[in-house]
Amino acid sequence: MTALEPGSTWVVWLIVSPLAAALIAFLLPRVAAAIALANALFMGVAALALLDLVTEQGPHRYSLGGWGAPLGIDLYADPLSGVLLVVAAVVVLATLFYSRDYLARTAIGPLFWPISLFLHAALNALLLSADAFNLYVTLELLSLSAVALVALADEQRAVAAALRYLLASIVASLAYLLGVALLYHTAGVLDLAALAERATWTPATWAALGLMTAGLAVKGALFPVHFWLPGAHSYAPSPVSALLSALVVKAPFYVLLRLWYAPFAGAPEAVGTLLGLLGALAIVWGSLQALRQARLKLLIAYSTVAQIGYLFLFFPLAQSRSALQGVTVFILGHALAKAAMFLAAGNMHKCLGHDRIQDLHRVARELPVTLAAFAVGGVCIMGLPPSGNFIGKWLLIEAAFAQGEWGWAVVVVAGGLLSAAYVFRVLGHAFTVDDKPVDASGAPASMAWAAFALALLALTLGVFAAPLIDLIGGPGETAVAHLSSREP
Amino acid sequence: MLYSLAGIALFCIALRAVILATAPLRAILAVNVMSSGVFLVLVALARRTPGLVADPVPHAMVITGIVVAVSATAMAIVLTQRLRANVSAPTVEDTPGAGP
Amino acid sequence: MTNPERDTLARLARFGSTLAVALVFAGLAFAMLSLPAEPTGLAAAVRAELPGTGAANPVTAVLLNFRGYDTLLEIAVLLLALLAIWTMRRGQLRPQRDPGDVLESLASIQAPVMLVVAGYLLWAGGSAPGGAFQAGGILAAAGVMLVLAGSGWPQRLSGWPLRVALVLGLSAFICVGVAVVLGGQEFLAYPASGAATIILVLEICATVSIAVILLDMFLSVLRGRASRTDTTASIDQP
Amino acid sequence: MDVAFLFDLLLAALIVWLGWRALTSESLFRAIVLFVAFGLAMGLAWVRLDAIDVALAEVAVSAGLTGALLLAAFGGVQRSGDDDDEP
Repeated sequence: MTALEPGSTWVVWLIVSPLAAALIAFLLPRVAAAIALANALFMGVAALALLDLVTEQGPHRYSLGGWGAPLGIDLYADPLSGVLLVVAAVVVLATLFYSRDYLARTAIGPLFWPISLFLHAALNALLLSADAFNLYVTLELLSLSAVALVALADEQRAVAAALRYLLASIVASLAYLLGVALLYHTAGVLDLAALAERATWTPATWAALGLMTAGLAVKGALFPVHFWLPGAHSYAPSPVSALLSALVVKAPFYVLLRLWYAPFAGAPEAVGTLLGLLGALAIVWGSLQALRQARLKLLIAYSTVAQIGYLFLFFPLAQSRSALQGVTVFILGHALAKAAMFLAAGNMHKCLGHDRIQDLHRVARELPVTLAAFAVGGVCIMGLPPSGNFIGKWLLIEAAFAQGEWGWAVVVVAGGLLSAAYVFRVLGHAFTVDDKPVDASGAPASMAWAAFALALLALTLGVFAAPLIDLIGGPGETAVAHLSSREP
Repeated sequence: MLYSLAGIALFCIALRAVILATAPLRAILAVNVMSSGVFLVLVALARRTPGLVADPVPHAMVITGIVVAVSATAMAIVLTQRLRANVSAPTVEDTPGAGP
Repeated sequence: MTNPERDTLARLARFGSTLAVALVFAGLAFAMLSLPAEPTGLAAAVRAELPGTGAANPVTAVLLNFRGYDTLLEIAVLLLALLAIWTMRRGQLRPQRDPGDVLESLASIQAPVMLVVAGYLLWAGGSAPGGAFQAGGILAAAGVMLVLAGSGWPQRLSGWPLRVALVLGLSAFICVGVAVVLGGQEFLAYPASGAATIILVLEICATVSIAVILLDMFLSVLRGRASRTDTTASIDQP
Repeated sequence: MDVAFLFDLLLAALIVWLGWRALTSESLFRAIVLFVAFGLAMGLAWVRLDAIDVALAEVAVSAGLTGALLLAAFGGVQRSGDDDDEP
């Protein structure tokens, strides 16, 4: 066995540390919150170190058990997984910081901490996995921890939403697993890169493409199979909504992206176009539904349905490099902005006792920082500069023009206008002056500032975007460049 | 090959059942049958040609899958019980997903 | 909506879903029948590397060594599911109704037999079929039998002993993995000389955790049954 | 057609039939019992496929424990009596 380069064990710590922290947080409930926060900080450091490593040395493989693919399981890190690990750590850190004060105002017990740590472990493991079956296990760990967190809001509709989410996600996982079975019996391996080398376009590969794409579309809430998302994301406790909308729902898309570059590279254009069309419909449908909602958290949840649509515009535009760059920056921007909006909404809910949009009158006076966080997050969702979402959309439009398919560019712009409509609808109510007696019970500053910090990061993401974009499209992405050049 | 065909038959029957199910326990039964179907495909395809030796990798994947399935089943059952136990909670104020 | 309309809709849904799954079945069957006849897979590779794994049973070698990382995550899934169930658990566990002499005497004979079988499976798992999951499953089933027969002792497992038993499997995996990394090898890469011992220790720890987690899931469902009040429930939206 | 093939054919048909019955049976209790029987038949199929490890896991965990969980949950359903009225 070869000696390891120094520093290359970061991939291991990114997975083991949250798991170990979950065990400690379970055994010692008193220090659970501290353990979880310490772990989130460490995850930020480890993710940055890993990103630095893959930027310097290129994509990085790690053979668990020392066997190496295809017999063993490999972990794989490149700039794409690196930046997503960083943003996951940032969102989790802010959300858990917020949760300390949030949970004190609810009946939710200390088991929140180990479960959220399992969720973080699942997310990191998924982002680093290079093995089709291992991805199935990480998807299950992720879904089950997400469902568990939704069910923490112990009311009828949250429990019903959690059950619906669980059943949808089991069925989706099984479709994915059946696809894995077909791929394994076609190519005889499970490692994604090895699959890419050996897979040929037989009917079994076609069936696997259909099954796995369908399963991941359900898990990733692509229109029209997003039915489980609005309930699960809006009735969950607010920090959970933030984690789910910002991070968890992106994970299936990430898996699909990886498959698109590995075993399914060279899938016919029609499949990409279909996914893009569903994405476009998601943007329109989700935005229109968001406009109709009476409750703030449901509005934000439908906004997520719409924003997921943008991610799937990647598939028809996959030929040009700026599509991958655009969609990556978009994921980062949406993760930060959407987490900020859900945390802000949770703050309003806790202070006002409700989240009815038309009764948000006093928010501007009572909760200025919270409202600022929501407004800045909303501006990012609209895609105004200098937000990351703006850069992401810009790159997607660029990709559309590069391929001469300006129709997708129209969708991107129209979606921005629709999102402006629903964000301003909320802000309009929030800035209304009202003479009702002022309720003195403010939110703790920690909750407002956690949301605001995320919103500020989302807004200024565009400023840091240039080096980020170079990372994703640059020489570091050799594997992607290599695999995507394998056209039939 | 017989068993893999039986596997996809189970997958399809259970898929239909889970789409049409209204009672949670029925849906839970259906996803369990569905997972059995997938497992059957996973193992049986390794023996699609007579005389092949058993491949231990799908066996291990199925054992992993069985444990994941029982975890999810237990969670779903307890969620169902919570759903039945909560009566005081608010009801249909604004149902998500109910389109115009 | 009036009833006839509803019936028509239900019939349409039935017909549509039947048609859709029939198409899915046809597609999948065609895909499967068109698979190449020659063997694919990792069976040969597993056989070639088997001597260095510390397990003579290839399935155990895959579960605990080649793909031990999957197994680690899978035990995490089990534990997570139990924690999720704990957050939803209400009510007290009531003693079971009088089980009757037959069940009681059956359980008193069967439980020790199952214990022996589980021990054998665990021990034999290295070389013959069996291992942690099978042994854990059978132990949990023995516990279920005892509970149903009215024995109280499975329920007496609580507090710290319970928590330690629950985390034993996952902690053992993590400790072994980290120890190896600190020794300069890849995560979960066991030294060939000690592999058999390491696998046995991991299997014992995993068996305990799996058995206790599965049993506690069952007890939680029994408890949920006791605390229930009547209401109709549906996974459909109202 | 040899005996082994005939046996496999019958067993595969039995599995599909039991799965079908478990999902369409009107009584939920019968559906669960059929599901347990289905699990046992699956165990036999694993033996025929030379997957003894899987057979043991299936019988202990899938048929045994999942069946026990479902039956325990059924005990709760039965008292509210709202689960038995669909075809």
